[in-house]
Amino acid sequence: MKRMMVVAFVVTLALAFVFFLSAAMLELAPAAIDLRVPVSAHLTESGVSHPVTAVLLNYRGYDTLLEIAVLLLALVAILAVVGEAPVAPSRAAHPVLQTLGRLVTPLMVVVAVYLLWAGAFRPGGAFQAGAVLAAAAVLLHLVGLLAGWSSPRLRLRIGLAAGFALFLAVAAALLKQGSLLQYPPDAAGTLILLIECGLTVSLALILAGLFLFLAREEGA
Amino acid sequence: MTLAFDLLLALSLLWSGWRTLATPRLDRAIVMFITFGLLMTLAWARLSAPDIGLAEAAIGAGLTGALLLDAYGVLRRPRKGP
Amino acid sequence: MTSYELVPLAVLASSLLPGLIIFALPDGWVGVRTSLNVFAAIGKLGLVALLLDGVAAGENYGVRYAVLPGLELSLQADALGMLFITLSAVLWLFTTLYAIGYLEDKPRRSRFFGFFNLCVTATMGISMAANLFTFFVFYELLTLSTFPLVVHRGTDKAMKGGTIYLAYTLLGGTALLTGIVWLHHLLGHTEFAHAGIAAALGPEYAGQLKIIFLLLITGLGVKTAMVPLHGWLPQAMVAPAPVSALLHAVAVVKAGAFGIVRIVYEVYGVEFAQSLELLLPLAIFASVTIVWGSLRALFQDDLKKRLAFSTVSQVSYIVLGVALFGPIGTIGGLVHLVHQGIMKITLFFCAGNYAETLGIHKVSEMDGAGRRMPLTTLAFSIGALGMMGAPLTAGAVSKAWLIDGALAASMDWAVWVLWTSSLLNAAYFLPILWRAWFRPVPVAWPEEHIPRHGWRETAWLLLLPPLVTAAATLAAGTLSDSDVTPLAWAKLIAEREYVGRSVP
Amino acid sequence: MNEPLIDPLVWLILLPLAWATLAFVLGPGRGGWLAIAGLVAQCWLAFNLAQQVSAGVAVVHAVGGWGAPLGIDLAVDGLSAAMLLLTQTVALPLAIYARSYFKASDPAGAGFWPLTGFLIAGMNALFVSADLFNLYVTLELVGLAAVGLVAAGGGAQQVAAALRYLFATLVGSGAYLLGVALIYGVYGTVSIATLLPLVTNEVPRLVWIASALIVSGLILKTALFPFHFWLPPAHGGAPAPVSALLSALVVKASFYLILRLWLGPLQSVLPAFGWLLALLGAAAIFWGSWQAIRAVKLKRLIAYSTVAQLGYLFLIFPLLAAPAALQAAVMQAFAHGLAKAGMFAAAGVLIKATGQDTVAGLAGAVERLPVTMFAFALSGITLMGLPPSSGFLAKWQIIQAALAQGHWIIVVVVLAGGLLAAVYVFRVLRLGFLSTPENVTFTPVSRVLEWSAFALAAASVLLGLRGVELIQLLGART
Amino acid sequence: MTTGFVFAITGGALFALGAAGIVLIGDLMRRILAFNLMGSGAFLVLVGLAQRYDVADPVPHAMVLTGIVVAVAATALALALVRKLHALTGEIELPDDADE
Repeated sequence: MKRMMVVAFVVTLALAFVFFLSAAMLELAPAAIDLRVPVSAHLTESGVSHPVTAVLLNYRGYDTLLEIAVLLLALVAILAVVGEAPVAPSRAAHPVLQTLGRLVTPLMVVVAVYLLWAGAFRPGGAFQAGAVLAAAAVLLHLVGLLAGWSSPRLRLRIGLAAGFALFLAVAAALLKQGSLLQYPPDAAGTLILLIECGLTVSLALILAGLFLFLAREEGA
Repeated sequence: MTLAFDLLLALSLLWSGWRTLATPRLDRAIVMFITFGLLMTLAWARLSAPDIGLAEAAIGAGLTGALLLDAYGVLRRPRKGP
Repeated sequence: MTSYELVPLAVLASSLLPGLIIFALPDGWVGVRTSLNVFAAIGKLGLVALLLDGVAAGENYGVRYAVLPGLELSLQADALGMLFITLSAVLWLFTTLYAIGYLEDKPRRSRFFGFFNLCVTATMGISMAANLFTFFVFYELLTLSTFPLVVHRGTDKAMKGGTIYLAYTLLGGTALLTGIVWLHHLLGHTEFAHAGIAAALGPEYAGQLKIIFLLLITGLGVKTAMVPLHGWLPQAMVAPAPVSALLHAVAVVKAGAFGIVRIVYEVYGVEFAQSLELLLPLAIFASVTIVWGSLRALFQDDLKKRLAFSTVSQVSYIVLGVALFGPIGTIGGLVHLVHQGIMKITLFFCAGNYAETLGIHKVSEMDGAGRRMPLTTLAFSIGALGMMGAPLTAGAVSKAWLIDGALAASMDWAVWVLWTSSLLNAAYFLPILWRAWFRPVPVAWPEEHIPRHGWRETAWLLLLPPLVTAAATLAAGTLSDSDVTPLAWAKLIAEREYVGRSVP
Repeated sequence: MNEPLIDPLVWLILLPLAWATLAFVLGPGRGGWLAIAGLVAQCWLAFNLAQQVSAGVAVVHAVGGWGAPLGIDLAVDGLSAAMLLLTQTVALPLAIYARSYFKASDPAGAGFWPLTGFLIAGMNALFVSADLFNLYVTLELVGLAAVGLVAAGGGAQQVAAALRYLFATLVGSGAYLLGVALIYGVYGTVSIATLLPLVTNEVPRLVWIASALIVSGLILKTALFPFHFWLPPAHGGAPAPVSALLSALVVKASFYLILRLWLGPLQSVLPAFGWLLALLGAAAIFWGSWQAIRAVKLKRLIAYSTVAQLGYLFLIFPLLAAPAALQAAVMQAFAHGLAKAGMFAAAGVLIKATGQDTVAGLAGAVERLPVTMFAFALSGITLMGLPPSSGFLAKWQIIQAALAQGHWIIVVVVLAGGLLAAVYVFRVLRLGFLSTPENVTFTPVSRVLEWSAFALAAASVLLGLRGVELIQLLGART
Repeated sequence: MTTGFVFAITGGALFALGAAGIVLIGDLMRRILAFNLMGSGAFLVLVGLAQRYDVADPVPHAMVLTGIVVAVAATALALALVRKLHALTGEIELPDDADE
């Protein structure tokens, strides 16, 4: 009975919220500020021609820096939670699947590289590339070609942290330009590409890690 | 026309979201969630945000889905702890 | 920093620093701790003497420190403060000696003396506080640092006493704080000043001021142990004898009484308080306490409990004196602040001696104690007679002034209160003396800890302090007209408080 | 303006990120000294920054050199400088404490250093950020790091607590994010400085919804009654150094954000919620204290005391017209930060020594662990708000502000809260004073643990003598 | 009624749906799903409302990319915790927390 009351209450609340929210949205006037103007105005100095990438890694690069920190942090937290656990023997899947995996993986790597390179001037970039690579690793694990990871050894830890460390180092080094992450317009493109390469590797490792460090806990 | 498509997409988003929470079986729910992710990708495309679309497909639907399914695989077999 | 600022701080430091050091000392290091204690006490006495001299000469010792804009910790050595500070400093020396003897080879001595020193620091701060805020700071410090002493024995009984003590004092503290904050809000400051500061507010504030007065007096009345706020005092008697002696005969209860004096004279101003018709209720409040305390004392068999209720009654003499509008009553009250301290501490020392030497805790066990411990019993008798206000004792002096004050204020009923109390005092002290001196020695004492060595009926560190304070009781009674006595000083204060009124 | 390469504002964010990453690379349980060294530097930076601010130097840092609204601005005023100072000064002793608390190969300490690094970096970034979306990222950084710390190497109870905490903090930041999304929709910017002139007295209804979402998200993260359900298990269940960090600092971060928006861009909207928050604050004081008085476990007691103490922070919202109110809030944040860190640290020592986490198990503690119990008592004095502690100054300021505006009820709540605090503090102390029972044995504990707890507690009391500086810092116009 | 509005409103609804789910559902896996719905809702509002006149705005796009990564990080952590809890107790619901 009490349960029903609670449900009814929450649902009514939610519906009311949606109603008022929509009503308020529809009566909205145009925004006072339009950021598309400055975004495109400074695009040439930003070092990339794709506005989203420009925002992501230049105008609001600081957000991205902290975001990578969040990702790395999540991985650290997960490792701290699951603790030491034996690596799960990966279940060998049907040979057909395995061959499929063997075929698809290189393809995905190529896609990733393309996405990374494309990011500078059209949709794509480090995140998508990293995600694709991670997906490849996950796939390999699922078809039984890649074992779950045990708690990471030094080399893996370096790999996981490298992208973020690189990003951080560049950000700090750019302080001498006057402020954090202030790319000199001429070198901006190169630096951003450098950062993106680093990020792609680490993002791939971290995202794969989110999966593979948990996977190992299976059967433990 | 486009509006009609948008509305349809919106409704299917809501429906898949609702099913994700409401279907009794967890595995179905997770599949529903992955569907939801793919629909989101469409929505991003409609909002002319291909970057997000890519990310959603790869991370939102792909990786998260894989994580969920893997977890489901473990949780399915109830195990008493020490 | 000038010496005028340094000396008051030094007075605090002379017990604060030793206290903190002593906390760190292992229990075993008796020698270090003892010498530290004694030297600190003597040093403080020296500093106080310096201050006394200066203040008598009208010099201005004081220091201020702002903790918030408009909220200052402020110390100031004035005549009224010196009365209390001198009393505490002197009695502290003797109590320290007594405590050293009393606590020989008992556990947790470092902790005891550490908090003991903190208490004295708090007392010094209370007497030198130049505004209500500073007063409150040290008042709460006193509460906190006495708690560990009350529960020192670590028994469940001690715990109960300590908890009750806390409940009363913390509630009192809150009432006091409320009053102070309110007053600070109205006035923007709470500095003490002769003839008071509250009068500055217009008549439209009379109502608020009355409520504030009630809050302040309630807050202070707890430590003063005024009925009905006295419940903690008898319970707190579970503490070791030196604690009962210094803290519950002098420091704590006097802190309350002293605070009331400050409130009446230097916050409200006695004239203004009279015009608000606050003094009469206060006087009645005090009188009730006086009689009630004495009555309860009659029925206590536990010696320390009887003394405790006697304290309840006696401390309110001070309040009564303050509430009697007019300089004579004031002098009576102030002088009693000192005299009661000397006499009551004597009694507690003696009670402690009986307990330590012969294991006597009850009045009914006192038979023949006088034969076994003549010197202690002599001191006890002097103290007891003083309490009754017998001639030649300090008690006689203060009582005389109080009665004159009552008559001068044409409050004859107060005279009756005082006489009744005296009779009751006699009724609960004389039986003790009679038992001690004239009843035969029992076959065995409850439990005899300390054997007799020739004339030394007990450890000399236990014996010396009560004898000295007893002597002081007689001195204060006989030499009251000379100008080095508390009486002379009280007159000086009264002159300063009653600006432009003739003081006898 | 600072020589950019040594701009303290930036390094307060970069340093902890750097040592956190390094600690992770070094491996589980490693990096303690690294962290301590980093924190020493951060303390110096924070003091340096505070001096600049109170000297009236305007400290703004346009990341990427773009400047708002295109880029993200970092800005420091008296309020944020104070919070930075608090964070570094509390974190340093706790780091020293934690280094000897976690034995090598203690699973609970596995991720401690990197997580702590990210946590502190997140808070510093939050205190200086002037961009609503960037603030969302910092909130997530802080929240996830905190959850990780609670869960690390724990048993079922601890993991469950971490999950509760995780969902609370995720819903909180989710609500905040939606609010920010709406704000961006309405004004086209998330930069606080740019929003300031745009948010006028009559705003579209959407801004009201946004404000409501933001505030409710943040009070959920601050564990304001009745959203406190997640706090006692999380703070009570985590290892002592973690509990100390969370209770002392993390909850303050989201509170700071409410205050920041209240005084900043949403000042024309939020005051409408003033009395509601104060009401909840009062409820928190009574409910939290009551639960603390009834608690069986020592750390539960302390955690509930946090619920109560947070209540004071919210009493000030209807009073913000008077400057004393803001001063009271910051003073209370400092008082509770230092005192609660000290108290949890002390509790950690007691638990290590007695081998159990119950209030009843403390009999005789005063005799065996005098320093620790002294630390506990000093923290208690601050929590009770007895003079001359910083807690007293905080209460005094609240009361002054309340009286100045004639809100008697708040005065009553504050004073009553102090008494209730006395009940649960002395509930612990009086037990400590009992003589040790025969059957109880105390295992010896490292001096470092005892004294770092003591240092924090003592600081919370002594701060009461430095109130003037703090208020100058707050008053500094930049 | 532009595309932007449609998806902004859909986002609002999804947010409410997810929030209600987290509050009402005990099963931890479902809660994690609900949280993801909630997040996606917020993202849709962020982008949709910003381009309610159907002119793409890169700034919210970048923000959402950031948000998605944060969301997946949170989800992974949540899953790790749930799996740990399951490994320890065999439950996938929260035990009511007790102080004893």
